[in-house]
Amino acid sequence: MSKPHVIVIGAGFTGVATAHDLALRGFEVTVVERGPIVNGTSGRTHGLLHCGGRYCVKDQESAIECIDENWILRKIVPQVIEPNGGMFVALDDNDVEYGESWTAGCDACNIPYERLTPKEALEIEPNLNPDLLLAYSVPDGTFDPLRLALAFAATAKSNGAIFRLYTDVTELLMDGQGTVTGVKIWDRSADERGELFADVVVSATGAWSGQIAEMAGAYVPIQPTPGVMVAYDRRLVSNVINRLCKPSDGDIVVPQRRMVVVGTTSYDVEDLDYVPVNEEHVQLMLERGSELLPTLRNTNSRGIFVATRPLIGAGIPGRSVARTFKCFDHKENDGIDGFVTITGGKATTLRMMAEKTTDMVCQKLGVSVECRTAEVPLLSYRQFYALQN
Amino acid sequence: MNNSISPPKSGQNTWLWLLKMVTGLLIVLVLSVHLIVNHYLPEGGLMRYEDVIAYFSNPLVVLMEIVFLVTVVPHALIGVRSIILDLNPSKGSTRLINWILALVGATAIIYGIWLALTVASLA
Amino acid sequence: MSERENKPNTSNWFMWFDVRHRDIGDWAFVLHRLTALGLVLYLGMHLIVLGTLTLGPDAFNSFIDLAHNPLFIFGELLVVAAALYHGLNGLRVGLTSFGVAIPYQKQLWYVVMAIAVIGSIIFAISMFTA
Amino acid sequence: MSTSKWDVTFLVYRKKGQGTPHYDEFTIKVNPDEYVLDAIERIWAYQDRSLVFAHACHHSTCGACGMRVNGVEKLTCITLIRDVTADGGKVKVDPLRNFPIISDLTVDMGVLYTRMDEVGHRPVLPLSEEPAEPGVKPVKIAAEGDIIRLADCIECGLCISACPIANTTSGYLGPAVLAGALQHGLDSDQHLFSLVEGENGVWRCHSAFECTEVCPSYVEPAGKIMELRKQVIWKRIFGIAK
Repeated sequence: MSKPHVIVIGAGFTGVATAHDLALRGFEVTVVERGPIVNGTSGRTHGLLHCGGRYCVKDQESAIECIDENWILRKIVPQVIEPNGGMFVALDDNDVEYGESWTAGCDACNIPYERLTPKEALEIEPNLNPDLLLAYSVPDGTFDPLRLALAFAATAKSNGAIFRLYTDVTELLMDGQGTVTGVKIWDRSADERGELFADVVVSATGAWSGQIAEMAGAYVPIQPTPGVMVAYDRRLVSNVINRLCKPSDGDIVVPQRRMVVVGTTSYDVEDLDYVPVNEEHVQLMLERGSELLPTLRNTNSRGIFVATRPLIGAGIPGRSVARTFKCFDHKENDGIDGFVTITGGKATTLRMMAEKTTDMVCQKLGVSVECRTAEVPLLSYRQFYALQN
Repeated sequence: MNNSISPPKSGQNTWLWLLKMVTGLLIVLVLSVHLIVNHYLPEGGLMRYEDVIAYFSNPLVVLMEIVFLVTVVPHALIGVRSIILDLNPSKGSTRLINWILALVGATAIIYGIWLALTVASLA
Repeated sequence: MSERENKPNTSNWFMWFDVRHRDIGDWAFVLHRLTALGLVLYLGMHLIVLGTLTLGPDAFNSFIDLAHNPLFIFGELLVVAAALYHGLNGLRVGLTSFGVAIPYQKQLWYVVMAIAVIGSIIFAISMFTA
Repeated sequence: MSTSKWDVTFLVYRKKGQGTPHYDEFTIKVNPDEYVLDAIERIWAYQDRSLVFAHACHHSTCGACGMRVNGVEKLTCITLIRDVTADGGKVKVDPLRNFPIISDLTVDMGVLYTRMDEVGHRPVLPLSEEPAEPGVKPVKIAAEGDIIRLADCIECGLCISACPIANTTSGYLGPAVLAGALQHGLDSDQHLFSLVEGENGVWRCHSAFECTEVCPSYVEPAGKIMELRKQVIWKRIFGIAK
């Protein structure tokens, strides 16, 4: 009996992690991606490996996902992670007050934290605003966005997954009875067109999942929400610095190599394929960032970029939407079989999103195999290029 | 792990490079002397046959010329080898090139020494 | 390592000498290589010409007469300039190869060029006025 | 900061499959404070959907978007348009040299990645080994030891593209890889020593310093190659690298 074939559209975080999980569970997998690995939102993340602290007050489901996955990723892919930790820093009375519900949230979500006096915090991070009132240390981290995805993709490849990069999906193939049977593709690197057939097509296209679903006449309630991030050219901190407050603009500073990245904002957008930088937000990053790190004003910006998060739930303003992910079997809502969409979520939860998606694919195809991605260490990300398809 | 890159024998590349550096330095010193002695001490620059023969009657001059010869020839040929290596020769042709260059070098040095001694004996 | 069918888009050897868009270190390298090739050529000719010494006075002196031609002297000047540059830049390469003055390799090259140019001018004057 | 827009013409290298390479011209309105990569992405979004180019992080941490901008190797995500042209000017964009071209502006960097693995370059390492601010002692968290950080080298391939030796010699390990080999030092591993000293190792470098010139990520490969040379010589003469 030949193995069931699954096409994954998109080689962002969710796509490569899903490809890895599917390949590990014995499926034949083809990933179709119109750009390189992490072409869209995934590549342009600030690289914060969340401990969940950011969500533990308002969105505990996401927070628990984050802390669980944080530990798993540290274990299976240490090659791309700066595991130094993070801090939540209170600068004013409002922050201190928020700290009470925050610690309660951390307790509820099983996020370990430790209270630091201003002196202790400044010893660890001398560039912090010296007027801070208190800080909590948490197990945040930083990851390299491209290499995180490459490690998943490399491992998927070693288990037989095929990656078709620079290949657009131009149409979904339907059998006329409401079942998706494959995709029409346009390989732009060779300028060739063709068709691929599959038992299930998984759309892992994040902010673009609404557009792909539309090709099948299906619907995904997706709210693409861009945010601006600015990379500054000095590594002012060793740990991730979060403002101890309700998630808002410019309240995260993520160290990475010799930089710090300050993020992020949130606005609306019409065309997903090119999102212009909102200039006011760039200024805002500097203002908000330098509240946490006053020396930020003495650094130069090195890169300014925009990423479009896929938030689930249409018509609700960005920040208040839950940051969790959702897997849609379009048979249930739209009567379209052979087609699954995974969207929402965060980079930190990529593995879990893949697990749930693969579970759904298994269930659709009547296959029963255990997920092992939480235990299997990933190959060197460099193997993605070394391995031939 | 990788068979396409073979381990070096006994540090051949390192010693060749060091030799190029040492001979290079020696050449800078000897060539300065060579140039000055050969062309600027005698009046009128270039020497005629008789001048050269007389000049070579000094054993120190013969020694200096021979030292110059045995430094400049290896330096030049190691340099030529590294340029040829940059042209991506196959393993086999690299070996052939090594032999040819060694042969050319030996010939040049033997010929040069013979020449210096012959000229010295003409005096 | 698997050999890739797709060939790297490397250039031909003459692209070594294409210094467009490149920086000082590359110019230094290109000049070093050009002068090296010139000097090797000269070294061979030099040895052969000196061989005429063994053929007696006439053979050698007729060559020396030829060598008083200004074009020939110009050729000799090129050799001197090449040797000056190659020697001085060789010292620069040697120094930086042993970890000395790597951050100042560009400044060192200016010094090399200055000495080489001034030296060549001095040689030119003395050769053409001799 | 927001200035008036510029009209800039991008001459973009194109190649599809076995087709003949050529240049396409795209004239677009840009903000001079945008990056070259932004312009390329917009050319793809609004003018030619067949354009193939690689990119990911847009802030110089991933190394995917290396190209030759007006002949010089750049990370296009941090190269301001203002710095490479003027209003009404042209910008020529080529793929990196010395790698196989996949299509248009994308090259196959597999060889570089494989070689980086071969010399055992660690993508994350203790801060004390690669201090973020040279000369500044890293802060240590008591009892937790060193801070771990992502290495400087982002494997962007710019140095390989700029290197005149790699230009003709595909076997040459190349600046990034040799610099990567220095992470361990030569005393650790005989295989590594063989690679570094071998036909395609440190002695192939001819000190053009182009690698250091184009390196966008503080690696300064040329200096590291020289350090390796010293270690090789030491090891050959005294039997120990340092």
